[in-house]
Amino acid sequence: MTPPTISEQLLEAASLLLVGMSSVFVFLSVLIVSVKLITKFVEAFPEPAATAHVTPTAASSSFHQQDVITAITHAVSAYRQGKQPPSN
Amino acid sequence: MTPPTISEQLLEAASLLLVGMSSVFVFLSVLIVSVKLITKFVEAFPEPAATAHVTPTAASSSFHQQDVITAITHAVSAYRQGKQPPSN
Amino acid sequence: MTPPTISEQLLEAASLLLVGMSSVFVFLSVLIVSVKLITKFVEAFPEPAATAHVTPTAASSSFHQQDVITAITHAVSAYRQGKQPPSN
Amino acid sequence: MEKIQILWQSTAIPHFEMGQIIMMLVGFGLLYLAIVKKFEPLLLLPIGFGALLTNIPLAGFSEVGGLLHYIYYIGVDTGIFPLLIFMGVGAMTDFGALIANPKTLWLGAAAQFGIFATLFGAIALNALPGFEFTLQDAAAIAIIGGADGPTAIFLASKLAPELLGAIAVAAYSYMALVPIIQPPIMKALTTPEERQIKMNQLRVVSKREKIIFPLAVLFLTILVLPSATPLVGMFCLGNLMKESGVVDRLSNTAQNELINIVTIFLGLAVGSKLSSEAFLTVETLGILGLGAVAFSIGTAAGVLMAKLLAKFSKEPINPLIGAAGVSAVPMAARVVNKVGLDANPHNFLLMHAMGPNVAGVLGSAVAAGILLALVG
Amino acid sequence: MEKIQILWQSTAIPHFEMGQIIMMLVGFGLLYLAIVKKFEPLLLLPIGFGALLTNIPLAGFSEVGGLLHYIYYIGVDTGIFPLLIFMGVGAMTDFGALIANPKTLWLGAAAQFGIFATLFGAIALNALPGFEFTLQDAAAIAIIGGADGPTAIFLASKLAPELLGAIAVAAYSYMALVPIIQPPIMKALTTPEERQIKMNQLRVVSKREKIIFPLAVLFLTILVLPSATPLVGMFCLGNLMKESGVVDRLSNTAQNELINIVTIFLGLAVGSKLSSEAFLTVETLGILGLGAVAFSIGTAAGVLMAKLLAKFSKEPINPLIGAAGVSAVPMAARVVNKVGLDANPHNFLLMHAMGPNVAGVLGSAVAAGILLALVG
Amino acid sequence: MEKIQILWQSTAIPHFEMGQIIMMLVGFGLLYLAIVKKFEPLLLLPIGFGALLTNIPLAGFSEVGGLLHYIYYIGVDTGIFPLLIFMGVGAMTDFGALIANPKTLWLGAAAQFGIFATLFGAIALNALPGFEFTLQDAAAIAIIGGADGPTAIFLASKLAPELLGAIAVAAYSYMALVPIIQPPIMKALTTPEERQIKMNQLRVVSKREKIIFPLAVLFLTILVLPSATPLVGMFCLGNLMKESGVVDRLSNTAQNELINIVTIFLGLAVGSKLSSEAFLTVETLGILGLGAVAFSIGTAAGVLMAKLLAKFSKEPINPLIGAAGVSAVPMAARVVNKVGLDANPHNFLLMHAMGPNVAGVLGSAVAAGILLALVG
Ligand code: NA
Ligand code: NA
Ligand code: NA
Repeated sequence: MTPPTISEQLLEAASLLLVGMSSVFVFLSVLIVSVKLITKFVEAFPEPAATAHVTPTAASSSFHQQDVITAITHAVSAYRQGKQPPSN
Repeated sequence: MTPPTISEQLLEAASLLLVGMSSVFVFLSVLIVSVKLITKFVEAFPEPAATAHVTPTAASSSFHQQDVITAITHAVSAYRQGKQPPSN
Repeated sequence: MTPPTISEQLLEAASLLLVGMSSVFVFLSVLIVSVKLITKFVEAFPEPAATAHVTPTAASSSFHQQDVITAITHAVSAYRQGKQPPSN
Repeated sequence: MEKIQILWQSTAIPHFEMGQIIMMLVGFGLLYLAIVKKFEPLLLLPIGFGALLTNIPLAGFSEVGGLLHYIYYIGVDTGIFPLLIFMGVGAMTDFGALIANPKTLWLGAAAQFGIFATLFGAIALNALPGFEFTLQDAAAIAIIGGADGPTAIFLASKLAPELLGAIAVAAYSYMALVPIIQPPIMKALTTPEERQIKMNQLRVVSKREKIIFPLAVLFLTILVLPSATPLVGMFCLGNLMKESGVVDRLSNTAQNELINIVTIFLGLAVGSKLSSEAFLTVETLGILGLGAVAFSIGTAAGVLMAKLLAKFSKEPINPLIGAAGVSAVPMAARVVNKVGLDANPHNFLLMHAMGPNVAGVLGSAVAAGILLALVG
Repeated sequence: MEKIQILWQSTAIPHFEMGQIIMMLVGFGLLYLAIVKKFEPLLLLPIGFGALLTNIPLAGFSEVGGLLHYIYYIGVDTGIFPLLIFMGVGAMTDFGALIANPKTLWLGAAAQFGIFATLFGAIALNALPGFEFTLQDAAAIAIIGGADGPTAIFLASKLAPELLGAIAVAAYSYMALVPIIQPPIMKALTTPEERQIKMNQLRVVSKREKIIFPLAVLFLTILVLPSATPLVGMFCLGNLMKESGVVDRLSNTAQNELINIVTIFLGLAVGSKLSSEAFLTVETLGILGLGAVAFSIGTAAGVLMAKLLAKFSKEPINPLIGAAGVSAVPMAARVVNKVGLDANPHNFLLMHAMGPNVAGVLGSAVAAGILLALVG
Repeated sequence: MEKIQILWQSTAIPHFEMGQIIMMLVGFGLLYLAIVKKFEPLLLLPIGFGALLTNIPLAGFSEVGGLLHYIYYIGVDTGIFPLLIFMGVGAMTDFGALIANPKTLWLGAAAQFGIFATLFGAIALNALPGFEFTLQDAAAIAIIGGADGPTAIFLASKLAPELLGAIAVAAYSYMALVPIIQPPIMKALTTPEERQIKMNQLRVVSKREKIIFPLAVLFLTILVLPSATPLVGMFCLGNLMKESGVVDRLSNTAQNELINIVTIFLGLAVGSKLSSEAFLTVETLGILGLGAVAFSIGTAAGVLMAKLLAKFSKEPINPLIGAAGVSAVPMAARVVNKVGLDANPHNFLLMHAMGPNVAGVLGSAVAAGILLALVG
């Protein structure tokens, strides 16, 4: 296989220039359309304001255990309540 | 070697169930006893309240050099004291 | 090859002791001279007080984008200014 | 023209296979669960993303030289990532509630019945056409009942790597579903009176007890169950770093930056096993079904054991806390707390449930060691 | 005496080659640029240091068993390090400005003309004696015009590893020189009136749009450009972790500790490719020259595209923001802001320039994918 | 019955060898020193834990496929971990006191006599039966006298990997014992009057001096001691990152998360070399004895050198500061301060001791380079 001549190479580079820039423009143009569709979609289906807050504490259960602190607070208050005459 | 029949496999699984659960219980039961022994041991030999505080600064000698700050403070005060007439 | 006798080894160790300590001293002595030269050099060419502050924001361009916040501040103020009658 | 042909052939469109499309939908589904439903997002988000990446035609993420290939072989095939996560989890775990009330270890033991019963169930499934689980497969599936992600991934990577993706997905999904799976079982097995039982305040546990505890666990594991020492050992190392108080900078790094870095990689690596050949099989359905069964049986066993314990105990025991024995730390304990509050709005069970909860972690690591020793 | 002879032979002095000395000066030069001139110090400081280390006679940093050898083969040869950096950059990137004004994607597209024109220029250089760039080499050099460090390193490691050092140095140097290279071009192509154009306030973008955006980018890339999915995929993973809001601890680690660790290693590894054989060639001069050309053409193309867009747009567009399309985030956007302020001290363009700026990152990742697909 | 037999055989009990039990006791001993006595806990805790893990029968932590095996071969065999730690230590080190008083470099030089004298002593031990130290072994043992952990581990991994465990344990143990070993020697070699000498306030060192200093050290090392450049180079990289002030995020990561992660792994890897075959030998006794000797000789040489310097110096020099030349940063400097305060409660020597202290780090890195060049 003989190495490509310089003019063959330049032709190749020119075609890469053409095809490459076209592809970039096509890709990002499609992305523009997509972004507009996303915006419309998001406006069409507004977020049900409540649901997002239902299970946030469920997140990352195996990771943090800060409830222990909450629990201690509760436990202490429960303990104190236990000493008082039950009001219910 | 012929593959085990389904009933052979089930027998195997049943024996695993038996042996496995027994082992888990034995293991964690021994751990219960161990925890109780640890508690008794710790109560029997109460911590000598002082020792823990003797060498805390020795920790991690090759890691932090914040004493430099302490040292500067000391150095400055030493410098000032050096300018005053020695009182000792 | 016969293993070296203990006296050969000791001779070797002694020569290492001599050569090693000499090298350490030579090295660190040259470093002392270097430090003194650095100090003289730094004193001879005092830092042009201003230059250091010319391009600090150029640092690490591809990493943080906190300007966005600055930008929002500016944008908001620009927006407000745009609502006021232009004073210039 | 030829360039455009090459360009067309270099798009994914002419190369897509149906299986890859379905697996990408699975990946999107996991992302949905993670982001919208907040199901264990720390793992399910990278797993879902890894599932997307690994199924892209031509991209070769999971082939030799691909990013996910490297991550999987460096971190999961060697077992390093799940063990490092376990070290970090150890550094986050407080055994105080368990040391104060060591009997709760029995609850953590009972809940492992979910594992071994599921092993039996998986073998029983072989009677159906399409299922051919080996004993190794069955053990790897059964560990889903342990409700502990790193343990499941570690065991699956040793016993049944081809099932790893499905097992990990099932394990984390069901852990996220604990608030839905457990309460009906807990309520079915207890009376309203039992659920209202108030337990005594736990005593304060000394620092020295907390330091000796992980060493005692390790010592026992070394003696009788060396096959469990990778899991238990790294867990105890993390816990010892935390409790000893002398290496706080190491402990903090283990439970923050190190576990975060490893979590990203582990998630991606697990996701890379979600290929259509491995996942789109009837066996995956079996795994998903068995996982739900395992969680349910484990929960039931924990509650029943708690009722049994309550019979013989001088101190009051609320049987609900047995459900926390499946681990799924700390979600199962939270569920116990919630169901308890439903019965009596002044009865906070969270601290009492933390004992069986962390006992469940030890219990399933021990069970994993037993399975490794017997069928590994 | 013999010991002293050994000692003398074990100093570097009798072993120094001229090329090593020159490369050490290059290394010192990079350190000077990083520390005194504050040119992209996060990368140029470790790169410069790596250049010093790799050129030490007898020390063998980049030979089998040497530190830099390991770092290079683990992290750069595999592509892992640039991809992890890209993930971190994704976790730092806010696409709000781009989503609010999606037309700016065309500016990011136009600026990629710098890449493809430079590819042509590199091949044209072959007409000169001493230059023998293959198409792969030319593509790797051209990506400098993308003004994006990790993308350049990733593509160079795949297409022309022997040019990696020079390409990375050129890419980061010119990114630091953006405030010097761009303004004259921007001023030459615009009238003072154009530079004073005020743009409308950008609308607020919702959280859900920001979450869906990276998934849409990934989806599109998967469909039509799978060869770009390593770069785009990891970038979108980082961005999704940030915007989803459910894995903040992972997102924080990705954009802090993880990217920092990888940056140190990546810099050293790139520096280890600055050997005299690879760097002290006429080709390096070509690369440096082509890099400057690439930046200039990209800037000009961005500005011209902005002028064209302004013609057809109902809303006012300041053509300066087109210059930000080369990426070099966020420096190019800052330069736009500064040039805009010079024309009108009340015209803050930074937010408007962020749109084309982050579009440029996507644009050059897409361009890299196209080059990989066509010449890789 | 057969299952129980398998189960029994899968416990560690029937497989324990005496050597393993003893090494586990050694591991517990190290944990005790780390946790209760607070002896260098950052290293001795993971080392002790690694010693426990590696000696568990059947667990195979240090066999092919085991966790500690991977960690050792990735991080210690390659030298990567000690070098990364050294980079982090460099990023923590302030050379201000040394630059203000460069003569203290001679104190750091003198203290290295502990290293070379110990090398001689190790060879002399060969006269006793049971000792057969090669010159490589002797050099690796002698470096304990450098009182610098990463340097000792790096050199031992290159010259005598089979002694690595004992050498690292000795090095860190004696570093922790510095407050006990040094004071008697310091008092024996000085008069009360000498110990009361007050030294002049150190001048303020400029930022530029601190930036140029690590580069000068590196330059000198490159020229005359390339074999020391891995250690010195990474140290200087860390220090340059700190002092340059332009890469604070990298410097912070190097001295925090990165060094913490590597410390955990390095400790475990070192512990994995504490097997009974390698440790339970008469040679270990020799190493422990020689280590104590090395520290003592180094301390004495430092103090004597300081007395000599004081003779020729116009400014007053308190000979105690020579003891800090062994490094063991910053504990040795603290010990100097304490002994000085005992003599004169108004004499704070800490800042003055920091000069020889950090000089000792450079000195032992240089000594390590010399040993690598001459016997490596
Ligand atoms: Na469990
Ligand atoms: Na770009
Ligand atoms: Na030293």
